[in-house]
Amino acid sequence: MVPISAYLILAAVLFGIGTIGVLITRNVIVIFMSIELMLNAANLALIAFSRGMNVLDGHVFVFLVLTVAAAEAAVGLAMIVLIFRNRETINIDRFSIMKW
Amino acid sequence: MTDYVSILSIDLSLVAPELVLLAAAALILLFIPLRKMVFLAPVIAALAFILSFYLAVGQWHYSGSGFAGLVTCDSFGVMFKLIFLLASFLSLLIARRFFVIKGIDKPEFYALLLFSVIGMMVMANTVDLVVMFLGLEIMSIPLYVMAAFNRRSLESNEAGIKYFIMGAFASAFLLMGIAFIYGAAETTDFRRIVADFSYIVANYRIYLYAGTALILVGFGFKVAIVPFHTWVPDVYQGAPTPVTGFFSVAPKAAGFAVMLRIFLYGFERIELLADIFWVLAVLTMTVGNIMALRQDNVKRMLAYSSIAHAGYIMIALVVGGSEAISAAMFYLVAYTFFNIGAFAVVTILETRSGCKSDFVELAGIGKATPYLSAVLALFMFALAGFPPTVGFFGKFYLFSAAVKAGYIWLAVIGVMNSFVSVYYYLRVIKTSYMDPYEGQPAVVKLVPSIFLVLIITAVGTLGLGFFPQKLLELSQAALFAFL
Amino acid sequence: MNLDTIVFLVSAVVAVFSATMMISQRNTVASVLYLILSLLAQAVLYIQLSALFLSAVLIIVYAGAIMVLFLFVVMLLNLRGNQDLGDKPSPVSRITKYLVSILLVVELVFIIRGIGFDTGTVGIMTLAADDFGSVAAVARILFTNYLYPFELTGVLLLVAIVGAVVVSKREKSYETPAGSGNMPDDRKKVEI
Amino acid sequence: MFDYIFLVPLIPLLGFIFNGLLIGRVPRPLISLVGCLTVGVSFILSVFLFFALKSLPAEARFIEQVLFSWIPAGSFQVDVAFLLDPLSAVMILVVSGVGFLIHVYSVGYMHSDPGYGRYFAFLNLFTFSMLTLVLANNFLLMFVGWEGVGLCSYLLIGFWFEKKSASDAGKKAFIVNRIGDFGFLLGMFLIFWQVGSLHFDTVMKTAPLVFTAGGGLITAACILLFVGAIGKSAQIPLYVWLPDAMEGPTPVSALIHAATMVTAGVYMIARTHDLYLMAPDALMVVAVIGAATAFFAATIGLAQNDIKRVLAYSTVSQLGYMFLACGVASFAAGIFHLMTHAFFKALLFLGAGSVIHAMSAEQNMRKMGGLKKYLPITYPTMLVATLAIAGIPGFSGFFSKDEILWKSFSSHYGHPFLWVIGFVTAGLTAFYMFRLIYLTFHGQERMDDKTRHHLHESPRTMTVPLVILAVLSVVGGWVGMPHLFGVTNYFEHWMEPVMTPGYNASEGPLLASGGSDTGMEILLMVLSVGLVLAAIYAARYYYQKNIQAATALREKLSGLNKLLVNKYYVDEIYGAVIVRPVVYGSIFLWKVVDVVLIDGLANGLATIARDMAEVLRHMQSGQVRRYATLFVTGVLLVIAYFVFG
Repeated sequence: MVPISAYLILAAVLFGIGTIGVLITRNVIVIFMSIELMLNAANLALIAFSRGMNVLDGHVFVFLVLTVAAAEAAVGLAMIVLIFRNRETINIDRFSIMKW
Repeated sequence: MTDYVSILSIDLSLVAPELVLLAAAALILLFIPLRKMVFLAPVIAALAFILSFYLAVGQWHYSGSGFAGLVTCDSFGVMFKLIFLLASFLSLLIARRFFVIKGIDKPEFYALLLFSVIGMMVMANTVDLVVMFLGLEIMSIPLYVMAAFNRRSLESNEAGIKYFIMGAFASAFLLMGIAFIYGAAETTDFRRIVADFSYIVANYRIYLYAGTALILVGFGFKVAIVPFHTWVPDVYQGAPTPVTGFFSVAPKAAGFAVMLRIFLYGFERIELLADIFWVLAVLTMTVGNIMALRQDNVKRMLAYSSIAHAGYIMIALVVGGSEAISAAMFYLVAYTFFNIGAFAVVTILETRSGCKSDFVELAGIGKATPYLSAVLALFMFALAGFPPTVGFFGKFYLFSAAVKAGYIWLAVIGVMNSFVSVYYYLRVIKTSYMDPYEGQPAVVKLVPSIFLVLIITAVGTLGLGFFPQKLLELSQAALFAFL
Repeated sequence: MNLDTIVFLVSAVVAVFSATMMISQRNTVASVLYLILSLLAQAVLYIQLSALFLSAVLIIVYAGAIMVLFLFVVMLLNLRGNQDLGDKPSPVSRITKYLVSILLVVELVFIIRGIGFDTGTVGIMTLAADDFGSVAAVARILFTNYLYPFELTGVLLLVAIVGAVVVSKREKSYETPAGSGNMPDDRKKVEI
Repeated sequence: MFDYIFLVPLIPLLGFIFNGLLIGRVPRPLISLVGCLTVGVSFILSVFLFFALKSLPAEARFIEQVLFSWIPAGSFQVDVAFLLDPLSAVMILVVSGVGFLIHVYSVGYMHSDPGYGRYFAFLNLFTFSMLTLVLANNFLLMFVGWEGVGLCSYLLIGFWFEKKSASDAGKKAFIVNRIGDFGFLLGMFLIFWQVGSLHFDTVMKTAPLVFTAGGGLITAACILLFVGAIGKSAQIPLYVWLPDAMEGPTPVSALIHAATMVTAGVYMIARTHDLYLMAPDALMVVAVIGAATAFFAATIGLAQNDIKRVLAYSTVSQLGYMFLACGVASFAAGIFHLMTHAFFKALLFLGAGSVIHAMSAEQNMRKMGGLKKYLPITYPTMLVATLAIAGIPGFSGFFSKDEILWKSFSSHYGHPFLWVIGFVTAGLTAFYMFRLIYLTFHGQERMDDKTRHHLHESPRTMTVPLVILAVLSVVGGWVGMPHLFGVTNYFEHWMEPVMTPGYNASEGPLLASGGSDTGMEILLMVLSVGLVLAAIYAARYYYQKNIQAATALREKLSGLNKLLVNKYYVDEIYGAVIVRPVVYGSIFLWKVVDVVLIDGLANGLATIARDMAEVLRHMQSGQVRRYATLFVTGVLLVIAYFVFG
């Protein structure tokens, strides 16, 4: 028997791991995957809430968010491919031509 | 079953402007294989904007809600739709020539522009958080691509990837916020949240507040509130200039449409909001202005200036009340005119070969192209808030709304900031008129479409400065419904 | 300690562990695989939360399609474990980054604990009402109440397709190299 | 007739549009014709309007012309509307009249300048803005004109922008004026917040109902407005931009920085005098700042060698007089001095321009001398102006200055101490002005041979305005003769309908009463004339007869105290207590306030901004991960605020 808040806390932890991933990795693809992980953490929270309140709307939101994630993945990966072609690196720290 | 039929037959009129744009986008995508028809793409897009504008005007004062309450049509939303359409129409007129000269003219751009505007309209046309989120994504994904549209330019690539990563990151926070709101209220529909507000606050206060905070962050990212603004200078500088002009106005207006709705119609009873907006508004305008002082690139300067302007508009979020909201709308319309105008001039100047819009490249244009630089000067005066341009009135309304509501220090800081900003705007004028220029000034060719943009924006900037009446009445009339 | 608790604990540990591994791998392929593992663990949790349909979708669409797309791209770019990753960041900035992220988690946990959202316990043993989370139930609400956002996802996917194509399509005759100022002369690595 | 009020500002605007759009495309004669004619027509219209207004009964002399409704939003009503009343009628006469003469003068002065068209375009724009400022019937429109004249001033100071000093001076004027505008704007917001209107008449009528007389709010509003006036009219401590503004062409100095724009502050206070009457503390501030500025600027003027800078400090000093008049609630006297000052100071600048023209752009008076015989028209006209500013009876300056001195002594708000300052300043004024005359026109010819050969009187277009202004400098004061002489003070009488206090007239002598103490008035007048004559004699002694004495004086100036001790062998205490603070005060203002404080402030603000930007730059390192870190930090703080706040 598991309380709902356990799922929510797990979601928060996964969200935090995603945040750490964005902040500390230099590999653009991993950063991008970390963002996907954060979206999934939010999804988990939505489903947990949905279950806790016995309302199905949350499931629909998750469904919609999955589409959003897919769309972001398509464009984001295309962009990574583009910048890799031009720069031959996926180290995000290198992408700092413009600053100040 | 009759239920569904009725949904379709009644509700489509609520989203008619969006549908027109969608149809146009689909049409353009169909034309892509036919190389010879490619030149039609901008024409189709322009016509679609005009038709959509017409339909949106038709929705004025038509308030209704459909699609099971997920679409809400009110004058407030219509007002913002008109702003989006105006901004994108002007950007479209600027873009074509620039893209041809830079060799990156592709029909997909116009489709993306249309999609992005659809996203904005969806955002402005609903009171449901999830639909807002979807609208935000439909708006943002084309923006990421448009930022990277000049694929061979490293700056443009970088702008795209930076915008994308930061945008997706912010979306994740926004989604978490929506989850919290959902957890607190069992719904994401504002009407229901507002109806049960006291119950929610009593039982789920902390969820509601956490959700509010995260939503503030998510949409604050789009309108570039400090400290969520860091992407702005890089993206604005790197993106192709007409795209930057579009970025600086339309998505910002969309973000404000949502924020004004959420924070002033929905959550205005959270008393903590005013204070945090106070701090954020002051931070935003100050940081924007101070950073703008030191820029050597005009686009980057305008990027910081747009941050500062977001700070001014945020005064409305602090103050609240109908006067402040209408002042914010007024300001956004005014800002559309003079900021896109300024970007139009920068775009034209950038069509000279090898130009990157650095300040030094402005030297001598006062002599080479006196009319163009006069128009540029006009836009700079408007940005700086000089009377009798509309920029002055926009600021005046905002600040006087603040003073009236008793936020005197906010107005003082705002006025001080706008005086600081004069310095860097005048620097543009000074450079273009007064700095010596060696060698032959490059010839700048005006094409009819850009000429039209300059006429519209200049007339708007000055004309609304002299006759702000209509626009003001409009922005006040736009307030009255929140279903 | 009944079955549900065990399932939860195992899945949670797997999800967190593989997420951590994902961000700490030098090899991108391994990162992708760890993320898939984390998603599978989450799918188990979805089932515990009676989200049967979404659990299937998560595995099929997310782990099955999106992550494979990632894998494709990683293979396409031919990344190895030893790509250019620049200098080690200073410990201060590293600590700051960990600190803010952990504080974020602490705050979120604090918020969640603040309400104690414990409307009974859940698990496979105590499934919700008959068809809660089933395909039929989700579809019914999706195609009536949420028809509009559903249609919007269609637009969104179209946008994504167009965007992806625009960004990554090989250059063709559209783009005659005109006298553009922004063109790098060599497309090799630009060190800044 | 009154339907044509709007044409007064509009016609110069047309001139601006014409000259501005066709820069460099039309021949010079056409530029000058359009430039001068527009202002001339506007002047003629002003004259007609003046007489039309005069033909009305006194209480009906209040004409408002609403052009269109500018902001009609509910409670917030602002019209583009002009107000013609005795006050603004005088102002438009002065602005368009003096403006017209200076336009004509400019035709000769600027004849060989490459920026001829630009110059006239700016000048016309200035005239338009200034006329809008004085004709506005509400604060907002006035602010529009206010900003407009500031902008033109900036553009015209930096007209020769190739010179770094000129563009720096323009920048300085701009920054300092920002500070003033800031005050104006805030004052305006405050009034709008309290009264709910910006319409002058409504504000004046409702203010007594809204504000408590002498209360904090009204005092704050008045002082904020006065900060605006300080910036625009170059009073302590914001006067520093005006001397530097002399980098602009001389006719510009005459028009903008002597006759019209800098007096906008005085006009604004006269226009809103009903508010000031409700805030005696604010009036006192105005009077004290005015008196202090008059005095200290005069002392700084003593030590200047650049002919235009002497005149610039003199302008600051005379503006101080006007504020002194306003501060003792004698607004009519302030406006009267504004008018006479416009005549003689414009004349002085134009004369100086003529001298500079003749001297091949030399401005240092130490390199002039003996110009009297070379400049047969410039010399007498400038002499007339000098006599006027010095306050020799019969000349215009005498009447206006004497009026101010008497009011500062006798007014309800006055104080003998204010009179003493004004009195001493009058002596100083006479001294430095005659120093200028003697150094420039008398004594040895100290210029080099090349310049001497080139010496010539200016062309007709320049000398005719000089003569007209000279006539005005004499007769201009006759309309305001004191009652003492047994004639009506026409000027005061004319101003009466405006200056009648709108608020609680029964409460006592709120406006300065004419004063019945005739004997005292005569005594004071005689005293000041005597002082002026003594000062002229001293100037003659030092700068004509005996230039070595002046040199010696200058050498000893550092120890002025010692000089006094030697000569009178008394009052060391006096020297220590009065003279030294004065000398140091003027040095302080000149060196410290100007160089350290204002320049320092301007540079300091720039430095602060730069340093802050330096710190903020670290946020903008171009690295996405840092952006994300900042983002998360922001999220942390926002959530913490909401959850724990």
